[in-house]
Amino acid sequence: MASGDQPAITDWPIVVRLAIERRAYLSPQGDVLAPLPSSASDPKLLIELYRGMVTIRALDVKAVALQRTGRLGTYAVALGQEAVLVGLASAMRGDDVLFPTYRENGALMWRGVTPEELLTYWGGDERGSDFKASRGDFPISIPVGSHAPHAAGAAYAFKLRGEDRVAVCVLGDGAMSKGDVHEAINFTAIHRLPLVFVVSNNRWAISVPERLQSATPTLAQKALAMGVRAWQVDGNDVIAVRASMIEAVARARAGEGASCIEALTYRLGDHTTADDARRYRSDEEVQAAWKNEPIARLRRYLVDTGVWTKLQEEQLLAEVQARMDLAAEHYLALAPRAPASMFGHLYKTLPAAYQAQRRELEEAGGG
Amino acid sequence: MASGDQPAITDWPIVVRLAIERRAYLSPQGDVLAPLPSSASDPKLLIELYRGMVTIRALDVKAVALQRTGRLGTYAVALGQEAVLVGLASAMRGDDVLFPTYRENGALMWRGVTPEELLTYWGGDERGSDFKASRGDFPISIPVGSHAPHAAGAAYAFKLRGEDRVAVCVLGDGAMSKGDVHEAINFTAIHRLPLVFVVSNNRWAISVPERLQSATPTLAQKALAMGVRAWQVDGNDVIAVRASMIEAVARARAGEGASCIEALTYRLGDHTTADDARRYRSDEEVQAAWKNEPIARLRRYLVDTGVWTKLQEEQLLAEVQARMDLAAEHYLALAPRAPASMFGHLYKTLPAAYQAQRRELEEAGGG
Amino acid sequence: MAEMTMIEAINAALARAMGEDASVVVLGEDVGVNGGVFRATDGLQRRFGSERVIDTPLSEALIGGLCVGMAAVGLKPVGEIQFMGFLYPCIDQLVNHATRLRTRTQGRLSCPMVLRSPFGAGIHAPEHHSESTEAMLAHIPGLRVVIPSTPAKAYGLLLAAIRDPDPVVFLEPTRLYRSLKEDVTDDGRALPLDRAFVVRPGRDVTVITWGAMVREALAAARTLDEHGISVEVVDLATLKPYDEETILASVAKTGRAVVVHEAARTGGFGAEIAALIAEKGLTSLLAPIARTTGYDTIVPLPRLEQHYMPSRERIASTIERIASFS
Amino acid sequence: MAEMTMIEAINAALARAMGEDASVVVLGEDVGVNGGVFRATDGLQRRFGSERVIDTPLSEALIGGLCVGMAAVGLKPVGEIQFMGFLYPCIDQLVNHATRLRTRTQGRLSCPMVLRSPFGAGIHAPEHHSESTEAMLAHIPGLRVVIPSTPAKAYGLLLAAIRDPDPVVFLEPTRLYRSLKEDVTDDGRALPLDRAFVVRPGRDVTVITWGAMVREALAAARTLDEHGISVEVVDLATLKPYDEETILASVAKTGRAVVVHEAARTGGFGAEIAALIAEKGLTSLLAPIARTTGYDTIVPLPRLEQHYMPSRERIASTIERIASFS
Ligand SMILES: Cc1ncc(C[n+]2csc(CCOP(=O)(O)OP(=O)(O)O)c2C)c(N)n1
Ligand SMILES: Cc1ncc(C[n+]2csc(CCOP(=O)(O)OP(=O)(O)O)c2C)c(N)n1
Ligand SMILES: [Mg+2]
Ligand SMILES: [Mg+2]
Repeated sequence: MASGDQPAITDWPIVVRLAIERRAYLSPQGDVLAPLPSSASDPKLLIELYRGMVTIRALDVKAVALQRTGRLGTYAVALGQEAVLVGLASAMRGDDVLFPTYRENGALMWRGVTPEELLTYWGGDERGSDFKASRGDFPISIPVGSHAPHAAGAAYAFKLRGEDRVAVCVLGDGAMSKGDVHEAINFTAIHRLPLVFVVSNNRWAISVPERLQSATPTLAQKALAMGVRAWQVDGNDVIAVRASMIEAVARARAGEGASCIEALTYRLGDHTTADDARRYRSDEEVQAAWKNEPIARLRRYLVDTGVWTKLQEEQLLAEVQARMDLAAEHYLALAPRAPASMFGHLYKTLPAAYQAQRRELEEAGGG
Repeated sequence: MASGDQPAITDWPIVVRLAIERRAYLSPQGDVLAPLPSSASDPKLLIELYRGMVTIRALDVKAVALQRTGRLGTYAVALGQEAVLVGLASAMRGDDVLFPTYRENGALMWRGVTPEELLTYWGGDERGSDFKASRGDFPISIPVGSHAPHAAGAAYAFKLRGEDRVAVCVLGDGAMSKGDVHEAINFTAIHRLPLVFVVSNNRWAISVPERLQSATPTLAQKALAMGVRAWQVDGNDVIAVRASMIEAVARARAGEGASCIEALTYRLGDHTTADDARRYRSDEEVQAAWKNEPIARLRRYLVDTGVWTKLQEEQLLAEVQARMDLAAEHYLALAPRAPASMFGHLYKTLPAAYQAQRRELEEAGGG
Repeated sequence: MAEMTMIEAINAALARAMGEDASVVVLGEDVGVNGGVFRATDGLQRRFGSERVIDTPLSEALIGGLCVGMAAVGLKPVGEIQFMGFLYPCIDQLVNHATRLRTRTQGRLSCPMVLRSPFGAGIHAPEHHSESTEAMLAHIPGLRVVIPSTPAKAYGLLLAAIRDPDPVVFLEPTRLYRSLKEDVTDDGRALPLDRAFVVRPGRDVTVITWGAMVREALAAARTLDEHGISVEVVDLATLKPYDEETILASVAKTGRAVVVHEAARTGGFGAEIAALIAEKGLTSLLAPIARTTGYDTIVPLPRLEQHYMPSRERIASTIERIASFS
Repeated sequence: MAEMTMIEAINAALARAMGEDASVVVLGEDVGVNGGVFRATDGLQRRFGSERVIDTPLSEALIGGLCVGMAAVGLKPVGEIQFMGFLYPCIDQLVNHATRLRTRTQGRLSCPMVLRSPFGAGIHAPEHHSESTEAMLAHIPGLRVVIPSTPAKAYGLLLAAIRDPDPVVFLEPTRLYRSLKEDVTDDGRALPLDRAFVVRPGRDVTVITWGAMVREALAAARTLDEHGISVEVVDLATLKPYDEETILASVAKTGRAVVVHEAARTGGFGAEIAALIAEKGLTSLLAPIARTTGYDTIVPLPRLEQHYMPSRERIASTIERIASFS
């Protein structure tokens, strides 16, 4: 309904027209739908993207295994959404700043955050967010949407200081219902900030389906109506996501303002390890969505174009598996911290008022 | 800029198209631009609308006079926006519910709230919001935009209970930047609630001009993009506002969902009596806007069509002046309340914990 | 009568309230088919329909504001905020509208709403899922803030909250949801609001606490019994408005008071209780009023959260110190 | 040195901070051409440009969140919330991000931001323009909450707040903006944060207060002098983290304490001060700790607001009662 929900009378002058387009290059079967963009012409690069997606899936598998055996906290897999993560991260420059949610582990990993760090974070240890690489990236934001104003603030600073850096803010379909997100998009449009919003529309916000989240056929239109360039992209087509991101990032970097890319994808897994999606959605729906998933799609294309072999595939799987095994090993070997470390970064310098509390904690055996 | 800020490439399939139209019947000179709607065919009714607008202006004049002489608190005139108030209020049914801001005194007055009550409220006395008529209407909401979710909640209740009542929520151009407003519009769209949003776009939010409030050529498009029917109307043309409201209210009442009417108007006065608009906008701008103001416009039309005479005009002015003098007299004669009345409606029954505080206040001479 | 966990008791109270009053509606994120992330609303949508059990969009400010609008026109909304860490966008609605509508209109409109939220640490959850900022809410005039400590209290207090004619925030200690069972009679009988409960009588020291800390305080009291210290435990249950008399009567008897809460110390609600005693019960005091609380830090991620929350040992050692003060 | 009102002192501190550090930016509603509705930012946009003095859209949650993002990448944002009644949508950003960024990233990112807001009653303003809910903020771990009581304190404390490496909420008592003048030297010298000021020495009773109530307490103290009661007045100035020592030292001397604030009593920050004394200063106490505060009601509209705020008379009569307690 809704989007067509416009006045029937059309004799009145029209003062604004808006439209949302949808972009895609590869079909779910890996067939080429439109001439590939130049950013996808190098098979080596495509293999890198493929490797990135496979690595993310391996991280997720390892994390869930650890969680299921009581050695990791609640974890959110990105199963089915790997193309969004790799597509967006691969278009960013090192000194750009990513504003991730709990579902963007994979994007952080592409940017140099180690699986060890990610496991440490999800294992319930703040040290995991003290990224040793990509130190400017924001830590994972849990309160949905609340990081959108941060991205706007950072982008404002970049513009003010004449830096050609870009902020990239990832939002879920659920996040698009948050007021702070709208406030941030509006501000971004007013100041034409160097910012790219990526809406990773995986059709579900825990158990709430898109139709209860929004009355509209797209989410991109909400950003567009705020004055931000916006379009949809097949979020399971890494070539399409990356091409859109390259365009949006370039535009932002050139001072031409923000974009909002709605990447249509699907959450193939549970919301998190604490969720049981069978309570609220059908197996058929999930099975159907598996047909569109991004990794098989790119693999088909790579195999079809003769740049990827079964052997390479096996090697890659073994390699990422080994990497994740090692990460888990490192993670599990991490020495615990003193409880009093909870005071360590409360303020730059711990005020006198709280030094006594720290001592109290130390004395309570928390030294 | 912005709205045209769409991707240049147009080979991709378009999945949504949106458009905003603008409606108007009377030119600033009172000339007919389009065949008048049936809701404007009865001259008696047009005279009622005219009278309503003149009454609002008289209330404002009286209130400012009281404020300037230290007998009223801060007050917000609706100078120049009377057509929005009368247009929207005149299309509502008694048992519909209005959700007003500080600028909708005039709309409340049309619905039966007395000038005495309004002065009492602005005089700093809660009794002014205990409307004796239109008892279902919400009191004036000061925190900008925060009443939008209330309207959505009330409209939800009407729909749930199968009542054919309509909620009408008035918002400023500034309010359209608030996140809670967007959350409310989104919910309204999802549930197709019986609600009409009226955006009274007077081009300023205190000193902040529209261009710093939004990057877009219309505000209506933001509601439209959420899935709510939306259009612009000349907010200084009471016939147009009323016709749009009648359509929107009828639609809501028939279960066809919400609308958002952006009424283009101008705040001819200061933001409130505490403001000095000369600090931030030019005289020329204000003078130019005076040419579009709604009262002279309708008067010209009424005079041109021979249904309004100078004598009638003089009588009306004398009459509303007398009414406001009387209201001021009543207001100034209102007996003060006991300070302890501040505990009177804190809870339905004052908990034991606070009875002692009430006694304390009574003993402190606040009996 | 049936043995229930707290989450079952809450579910039973909600079902009871919806069954007996058609104006009761439940709204929040994932409260429908999913029955809430903790299952507090399990089965309600099936039984009462999706119009009365509403899956809202992901918009907390909206949830608060919808409740105000619904309540003002005659519904009795029970909103759910998925975790207390996501409740803050609602505070605007609580302070500026829910609690003021009656005063603002001099009784013409009112706001009989309940906002439920799980709160507190101890379930090894991610950041923001371990908040206990009840003191921020208990400062808001016109509000009621209620915190159950057992399944039966959850049942009776929630019913009372829903039937109350004014806005109530109902905070449910997450770590108690499934970790203790109790016989609960689903007979629609509410417990009184604004009343504290003496859950353990004692002679030497009064412990005032609420929520998940009641169990910890009781455990500490049992240990101290063996050391010859007799501890009275008061479950405050309703923080706003709170029951001064029960607290003062207990302290008048014991002469010693310890306040325990999980929230950060500075400006926590324990300060209010201590201030009450220091004002109205000072002359009966034989020892300083101690507070055993969470630290003034960010609640740590799960690895260290058990060091943040007051443990039975910390509580016991504070009680011992106060008991032996002379 | 020049005589300044508090609003002029704030303006001078902002100008000074912007002049000496190009990373300081000011943002909020109407802070630009209009210079803020109280003129705190008057002239700043003309002097420093509209890129550093930003008129934001009407979006308080955004203002809070923009500050976090700006601060994390190296700016020093000073956000203005037009009135404290409109600050609530920012609380989410304060609790969930501003105060946590340093801990969350173990010092990798930090959040040197200031959020200014006028607060308090007494200017006959409409509803929501008379809030004083500082206690809600002073409960938030990781935050600083600062409240000046005179023009010179406003100048020195605001400079300190802007230079502080962590988030600070700076609350300005609206009724003091223009109602008192003081010599202020615009020399860029900051006052210490985390410190209370003994603004009047005395022997018999300690009054701990802050903001607009400092002046009222001083007036009450002068009156009581004539009755032979010597009152020491402590201006808390920084509520979080607050200066325990100055309070305890004063109470150790006088043995009697009265806490005064304009905010509602229950859960007000006065409770924290009373709790501190009841815990760490109890043995020196000769009388109950009294609180003279606003009532636990909605702040009334202007007609009755003077009955809501603690008056000199109410303060004096409480002090008298405590002074004569035996
Ligand atoms: C403000 C807020 N409210 C509620 C939650 C609890 N919660 C966590 S994830 C989630 C759904 C988010 O959906 P979406 O934005 O679509 O992202 P997805 O999880 O699908 O990636 C909810 C409700 C939260 N983290 N933050
Ligand atoms: C949430 C909130 N923030 C700030 C204010 C202070 N304020 C009062 S009116 C106003 C401007 C409102 O502009 P608009 O929505 O366009 O309505 P108008 O006053 O023009 O009718 C502001 C900022 C407020 N009342 N509420
Ligand atoms: Mg989603
Ligand atoms: Mg306006």
